[in-house]
Amino acid sequence: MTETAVQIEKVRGPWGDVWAQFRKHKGAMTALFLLGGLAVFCLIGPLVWRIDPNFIESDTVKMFKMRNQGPSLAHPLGTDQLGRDMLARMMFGGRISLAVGTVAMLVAIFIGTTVGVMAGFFRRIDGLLMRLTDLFLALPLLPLLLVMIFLFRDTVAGILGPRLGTFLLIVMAIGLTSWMQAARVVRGEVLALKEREFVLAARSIGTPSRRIITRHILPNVLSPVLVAATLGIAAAIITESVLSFLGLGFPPDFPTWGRLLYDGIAEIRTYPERVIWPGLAISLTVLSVNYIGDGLRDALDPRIRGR
Amino acid sequence: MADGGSPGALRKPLVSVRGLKMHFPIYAGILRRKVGAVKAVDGVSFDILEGETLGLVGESGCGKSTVGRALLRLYEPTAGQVVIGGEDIASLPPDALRRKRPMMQMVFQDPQASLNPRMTVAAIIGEPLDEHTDWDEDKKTARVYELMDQVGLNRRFANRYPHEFSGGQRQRIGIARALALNPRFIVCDEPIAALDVSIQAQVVNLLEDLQDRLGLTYLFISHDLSMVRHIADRVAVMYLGQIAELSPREALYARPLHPYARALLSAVPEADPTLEATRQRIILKGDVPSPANPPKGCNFCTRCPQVMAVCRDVEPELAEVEPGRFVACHLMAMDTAGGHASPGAEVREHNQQGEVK
Amino acid sequence: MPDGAEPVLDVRGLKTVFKTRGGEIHAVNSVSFHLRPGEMLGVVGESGSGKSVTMMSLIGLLPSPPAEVRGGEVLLGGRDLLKLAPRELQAVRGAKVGFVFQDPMTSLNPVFSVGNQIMEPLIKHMGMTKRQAEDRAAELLALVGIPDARKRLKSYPHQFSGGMRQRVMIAIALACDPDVLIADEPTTALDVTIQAQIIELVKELRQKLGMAIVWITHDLGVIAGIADRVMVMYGGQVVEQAPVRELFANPQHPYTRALLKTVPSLTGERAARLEVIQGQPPILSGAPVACPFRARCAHAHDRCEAENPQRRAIDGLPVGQGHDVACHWSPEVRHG
Amino acid sequence: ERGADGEVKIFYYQAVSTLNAYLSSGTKDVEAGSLVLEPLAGFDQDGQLFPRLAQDIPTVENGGVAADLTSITWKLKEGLVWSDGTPVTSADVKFTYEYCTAPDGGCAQGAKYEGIASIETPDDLTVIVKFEGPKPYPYQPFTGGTAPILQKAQFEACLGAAAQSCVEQNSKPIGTGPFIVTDFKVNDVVTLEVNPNYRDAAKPAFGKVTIKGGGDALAAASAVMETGEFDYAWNTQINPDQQKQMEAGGKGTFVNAFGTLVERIEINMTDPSPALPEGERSTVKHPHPIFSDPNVRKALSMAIDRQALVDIGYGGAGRPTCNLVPAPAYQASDNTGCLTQDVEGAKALLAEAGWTDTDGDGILDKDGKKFSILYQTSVNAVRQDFQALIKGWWNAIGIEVELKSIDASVFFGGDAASPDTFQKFYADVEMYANNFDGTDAEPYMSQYLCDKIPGPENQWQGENINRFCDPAYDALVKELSTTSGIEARGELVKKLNDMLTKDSNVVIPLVDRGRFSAKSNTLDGFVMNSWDTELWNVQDWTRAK
Amino acid sequence: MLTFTLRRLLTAIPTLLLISLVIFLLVDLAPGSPLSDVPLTVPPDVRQKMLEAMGADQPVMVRYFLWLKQFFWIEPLYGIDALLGTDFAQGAQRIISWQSKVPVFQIIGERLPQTLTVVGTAYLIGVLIALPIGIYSAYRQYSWFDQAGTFFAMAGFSVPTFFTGNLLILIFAVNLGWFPTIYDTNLEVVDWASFTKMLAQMALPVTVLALFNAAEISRYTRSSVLENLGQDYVRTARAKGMGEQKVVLKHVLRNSLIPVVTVVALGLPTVFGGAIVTEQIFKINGIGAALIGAINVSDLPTVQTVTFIFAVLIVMFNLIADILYGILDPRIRYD
Ligand SMILES: Nc1ncnc2c1ncn2[C@@H]1O[C@H](COP(=O)(O)OP(=O)(O)OP(=O)(O)O)[C@@H](O)[C@H]1O
Ligand SMILES: Nc1ncnc2c1ncn2[C@@H]1O[C@H](COP(=O)(O)OP(=O)(O)OP(=O)(O)O)[C@@H](O)[C@H]1O
Ligand SMILES: [Mg+2]
Ligand SMILES: [Mg+2]
Repeated sequence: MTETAVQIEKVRGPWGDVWAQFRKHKGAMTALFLLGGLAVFCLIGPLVWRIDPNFIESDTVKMFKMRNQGPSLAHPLGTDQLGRDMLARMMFGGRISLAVGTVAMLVAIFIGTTVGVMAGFFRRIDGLLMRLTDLFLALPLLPLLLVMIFLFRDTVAGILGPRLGTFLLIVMAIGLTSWMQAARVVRGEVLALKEREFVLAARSIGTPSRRIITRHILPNVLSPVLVAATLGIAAAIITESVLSFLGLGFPPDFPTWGRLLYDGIAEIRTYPERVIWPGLAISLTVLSVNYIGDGLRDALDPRIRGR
Repeated sequence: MADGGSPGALRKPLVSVRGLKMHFPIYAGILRRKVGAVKAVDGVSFDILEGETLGLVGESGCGKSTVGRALLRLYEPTAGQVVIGGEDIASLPPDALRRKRPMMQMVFQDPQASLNPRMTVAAIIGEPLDEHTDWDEDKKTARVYELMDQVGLNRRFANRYPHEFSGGQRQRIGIARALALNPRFIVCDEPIAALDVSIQAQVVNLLEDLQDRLGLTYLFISHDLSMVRHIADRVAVMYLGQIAELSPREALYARPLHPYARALLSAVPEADPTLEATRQRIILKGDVPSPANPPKGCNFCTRCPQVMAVCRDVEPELAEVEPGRFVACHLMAMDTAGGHASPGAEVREHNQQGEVK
Repeated sequence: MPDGAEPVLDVRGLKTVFKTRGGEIHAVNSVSFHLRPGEMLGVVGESGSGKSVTMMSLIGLLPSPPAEVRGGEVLLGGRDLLKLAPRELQAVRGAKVGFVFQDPMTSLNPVFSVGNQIMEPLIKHMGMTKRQAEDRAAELLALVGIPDARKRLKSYPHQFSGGMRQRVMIAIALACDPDVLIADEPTTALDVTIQAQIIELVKELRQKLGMAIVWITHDLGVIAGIADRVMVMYGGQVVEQAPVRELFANPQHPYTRALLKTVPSLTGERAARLEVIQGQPPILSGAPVACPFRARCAHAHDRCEAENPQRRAIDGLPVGQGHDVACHWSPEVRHG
Repeated sequence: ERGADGEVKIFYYQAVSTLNAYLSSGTKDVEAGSLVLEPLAGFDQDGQLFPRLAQDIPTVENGGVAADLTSITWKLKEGLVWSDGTPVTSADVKFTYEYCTAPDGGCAQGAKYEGIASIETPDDLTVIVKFEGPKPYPYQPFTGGTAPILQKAQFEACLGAAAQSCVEQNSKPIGTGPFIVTDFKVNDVVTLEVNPNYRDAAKPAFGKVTIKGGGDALAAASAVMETGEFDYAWNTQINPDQQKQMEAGGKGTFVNAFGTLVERIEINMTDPSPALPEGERSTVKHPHPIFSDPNVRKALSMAIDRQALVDIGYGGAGRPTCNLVPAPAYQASDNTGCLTQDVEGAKALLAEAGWTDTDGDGILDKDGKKFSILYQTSVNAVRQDFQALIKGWWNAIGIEVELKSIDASVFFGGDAASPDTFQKFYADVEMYANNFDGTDAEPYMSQYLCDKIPGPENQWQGENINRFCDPAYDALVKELSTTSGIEARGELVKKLNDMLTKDSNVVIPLVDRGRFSAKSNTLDGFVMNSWDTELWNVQDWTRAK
Repeated sequence: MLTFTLRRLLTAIPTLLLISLVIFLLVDLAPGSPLSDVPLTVPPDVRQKMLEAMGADQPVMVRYFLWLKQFFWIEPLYGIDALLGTDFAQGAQRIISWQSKVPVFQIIGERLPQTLTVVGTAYLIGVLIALPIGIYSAYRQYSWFDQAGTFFAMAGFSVPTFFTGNLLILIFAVNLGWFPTIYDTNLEVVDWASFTKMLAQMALPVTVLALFNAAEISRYTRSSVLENLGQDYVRTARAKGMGEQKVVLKHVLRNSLIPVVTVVALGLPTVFGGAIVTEQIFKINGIGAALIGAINVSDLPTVQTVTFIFAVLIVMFNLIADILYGILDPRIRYD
């Protein structure tokens, strides 16, 4: 063609609009910075603050001097009942909590979206999948988590090592028990989308179902999925802390915010700051993630964005 | 119905529909058993000649879109034949149907809704190419540009998203997509209904140009009777899932035969105060019956100003009452059979027609 | 329609802007018109030309923010509606001015019975008891031609067809015998046969009740059938205004002319090609300094770029009374 | 004066689920039940038997125990009546034996009635227990809070399989104790009031008892020590810092008494390696590759600072110990060698044993094998702290330690299908606490016999957890089973104890854990007892004036 | 509507049966043993006998079918007997807790009042504060009130209840001594004094739970009201001259409540289920505490029965939510 060289102008794309709208949401932006800060704190922090979070002075006399210290220059957040540095533990714990939140959310979103899309798109399996969703909704979470951890721990730990194994297991367990909400939302959305004319248009072109799903359905359920995702992160972080609260979480020498909080509650009378730090970290994370979700919801809704 | 193509005997029909029925089942009761059906289309037959535009008009909900969709087998028809280019679409296996798709395409009512908001214009127009050709990127891009030129879209817009366009432009994108695979037959399902008056004309002109250039055949669905008069060669008037009248354009607009067609035409306002001041409308009473539960006999008998006893009992056949004009009405049967219908009916008919003229 | 009678509604220089993040949108610019008792004013113009915003500004129905009425007067029976306190305005809405909206499907509250919704303004403005209001509501439903009215009071909107819902909307608007009825595209969403029913109904009611009506539409055909006078809007301004026959016979503004040509006729000569109005509708950001139609106008010249034309009478009558137009070009045609 | 002091409120954070000690041996249930049901004899705060329903304690000297040790004769007090007014007879005692030994009854105290040939009741007040062979310690049946006497009339219909569904009987047993049950909400709260037929007309001073359950040790301690909502809270095991803080409040005191409960590390003498086929892990087929050397085990013990453990984990509720049997005095060895930590000594021992750090990674190795071990225990805050501390000390002598904590219900559940039970011991070392019932250590010491090693052939049901097997030890246990006389038996127990701890270090005792409860300052007459139920003298409690 | 309900009930039966089987298998597969709290002093052979007496050594399916029969046949018979004084059950074996040897339904009966009063009150209060906050936030979108309400709701979500609960106990119960720390289940409200006592012991847990519930429901309310404020019929109501109060509190609210009511209905099973964590913290021996206690000691009959009842409640309230939707919204009539 003669004019193929026509310069194709770069457009902002829909993400540009989303970002522009998102930036206007003050709460969400603050939250984004906060979360970014927390992430930097956990990811980069340990490179700067090089104290082993599990280091215990083996000389007992020294160890006793180091126990239960308040904030000081050497230990800005103090030390715990075994003289371990709280700042290092907070950073290390944050890594795991954030990772658990993110990965568990991904698992939940993946399952939820798959089930939701399948149920919404294929009428024939809709009833079955929705009953499955009901089933999971009606199942008691705690025994389910227990069973999963029991059944698979050794196998997984055998393959991946105890830490990664536990991580994977917990993440899967949380993910597998929290996808139902996303599935319902996505299904509802897909049911509506399926009736939209552009899906009909694709069908009239002869696009097969699987490509209709990937090309037309999935990108359009993105916004509810993203919002579900942010809420999922928050929920997963809290679930992990509840698991720790019930003693089901990570190995005891493996600090996570949830576990630090749980351990701190036992000491709430004597050393309240032990509860405050992890409690604050969890709440701040969940709060910012929620706010970001709120901002995303607004930013992704074209009706709101248009205004 | 008899062979539908008498006026264009020279041209052979490209699309030939026989006894098309589209019933949507209704489930109810504790066991969700089928208790009935929405008879959205209930036995429709017509031909569309090569290069012709057939207009399809009627009230909202009378089954126009359903006909269009069943024609392209976007719905699985309950019964009937849809022969397009010599093959019965209604019974084609999926693979063959997919291969057949390039020759028949559709333009949709709502340009906003029929374009995926998350795809660029180039991707939307190129989608049929992705599905049906194994061309490389360059070739596809070239074709996309060619199509954009054809429908009068600036090539610069290739990377933009639908929401950045006006309604008319969006409809052009939809038309370009329909043209991508060089179809011979396009179903236009109310392509202008959602557009502003000043833009409607642009789109209609475009469609006409393309027809002239590419020899396309259209089924043009619309409830805008003036526009149909402008674009269609022949017009089918639908009422409650059935064709009431199918006539050449001029004949229909000059002298509608079916009472419903008459009422419909009389209801269209004309942009002329003098005419409007004197015109006598036939105001239909009552609402359209539910297609799930159509009346016995003639579908129109509940609202027909000239209803007779026989209408409530016997369903009229669509019959050729004048050369090229097909009407499904007992009044016509009387006209042709008995020479003259009952005087009362005849007189009234004349009165009203006289006033319309 | 008595020509010299005092207008019931007199709008002067109405200005409405929307404050958006992209800047201000001047949706209505110095719109003036008036309405005499029993008169029916048709308003046409393409989508986005400010027809709805104008009418909603009159009785403060626009959400604020983002809308803001910047200036002008809306005199109803001598009172300026723009200066009224919210409570006083509420007493005007529904009582003195009735409003019928475009979309009958969404304009009624789905969870209240139709009767309840008709009775509301009766109880509020007329101080009726429930019983009285119910009787009156049944009367109103019968008036707008819904059979078996008393029984249907208990029905919910979704149990009515589109045409019937629009009749209910009209009944609500008429409930308190308003002086002015504003109908904003009341038939656009309806079928031609139903549209015909509604138009007949409104004509009949006007005869019976004698209120003044503003009828907004895109459809020139509808205007031709029912209006006494027509106001053409474009880009937030009134570009032409004339008695209905005069307008169709002798359109002045290039936009009006183009508009009349785009519509194919049902009975007349079938044109080979439809006329089109090229170009895009104007973007209404910033106060207008030029003619809004200039970009699409075949007759545009330098002056159109420099100066926003004022409405001028072309038949000797004062502006607003007879035929007036806001265009720099039309007089030349006439005289040249 | 009976009932004059009003209500006493008791808190058992593990709530009471039944009052029939034979159906649940949970301490809380036994202790709550002891307010109503009584045995023939109980233990006082020194571990001495004293008569409750019996007139006195039968001995060989007073002829109550046959000279050949094959029978014991109990005499009931005269005029004893149940709370419903009917007399207590020897038939009730005999019935109790039948109740607990009936097939399908699921009696939790079955062990107490083992080895009984028959029970004879020559008259209403005399009970003769005949054993299958000589019993050097004939006081197991019918003594202590775990073996109370049931009323035949009430429980007759509850023999065998019916025992489980006798809801009314199990929750409102008729007894001889100072109180009777008026209301019982399962796992929640028990309300009791004075037994009008209690044998001492002046007692109890309290007219009403409420035993509330739910929550945790911290809440329990707080309810007595801080808010004063309760008079007494059982097992308020909280960390030392909080102990101090709460005591400073001045509302109550912590009371403790040491018994036989010892927190210890058990060393696996067999190989738990996951590389072994299932069914051979942790079985005697494969001796442990590292721990077969006694010096290595000793080094592990030497590296531990037991006082530090107590200071961090238990405070007043524990004391360091080197013994498996720390009490009563007559059978406790004077073994204190482990009490001082000796890190250097431990290092030297390991070096001697051939463990050196050849590759400089800080971890010892020998023959290319790293000194790396898995250390498991149940989920429990104190145990996790211990794990962390001990891991630190062991790291310091060059041992790599991996920690694992298992939910208590799994760890102690004994489910043969689970890999995580302490019996399966799929780890190199594990930590838990154990004790024995009453004062006699014989059954306890016989847990370490060769034939009690758990393994697949006995569904992992043995009690010899660390798979220790020494013929000399077995012989000594056999000797104990035929020796009578407190002193002589005590000496044998000490020897056995030393064989397991000091000599071979297969068991590394850490902390002697006492009973630790909280008592309000307004409660008088409370005497802590670690040998029987803590409520053993509730009839003597009074409100402080 | 009736056929819809019936049909849903019919489909619920196989679903529930499947759920019961899955729960049973899960609970059974779960690690742990009913003997874990039996002291180590009890020797293995005795333990084995205890297991046999409970019937815990039977194969899973045998136990499942026994449970099914007990749950669906025997327990209802006992229920009828208790009501009418008949004797249909004839002493058949009920579902008995392994831990306490008491019929599980008796335990549930004892626990329900606590759970209902505390969690139910909290839910009610939560809803009552959530509605006005949600409505006003939406009405004054982006005002400071809205921002504060949003923050409050977000914070309510974000702070785990075991954190706030413990903090409140420390401050108000331990340090200030205003409220008891242990919930007294024996307390009966008979006079003013016992009533204030009741209020005092309910204050903290109700606060924690109510805030949590209010956070969630106020968000739903807000978005629902926002959605409806933009609808055409609101404009119609204003055009009729209705006052703002009437517009919002009648027209908008009624529509907005439809989704909110269903959310509230769906949340109701938790009222019965109790808030496990909150009950733990405030030592309320309700159903939640019973469940967690039973899980801890692997008391299978209790866990199975209680969780299954939850499942039934969830399925039932799902149905109720749907029916409510139909009743509130005249447009939706199933059938
Ligand atoms: N998927 C479907 N399931 C059930 N009924 C349907 C379905 N699609 C259409 N109908 C019904 O079939 C009838 C005809 O619908 P159709 O959309 O063909 O009408 P139409 O003439 O195109 O109307 P409009 O002018 O409003 O587009 C209507 O009553 C409609 O409710
Ligand atoms: N809420 C709003 N925010 C910003 N701009 C608005 C808003 N509402 C209307 N406008 C602008 O005001 C102008 C006039 O709109 P209006 O609704 O009056 O047009 P109209 O003539 O009624 O069109 P239609 O025929 O489509 O109803 C348009 O340009 C529109 O973009
Ligand atoms: Mg259609
Ligand atoms: Mg408008």
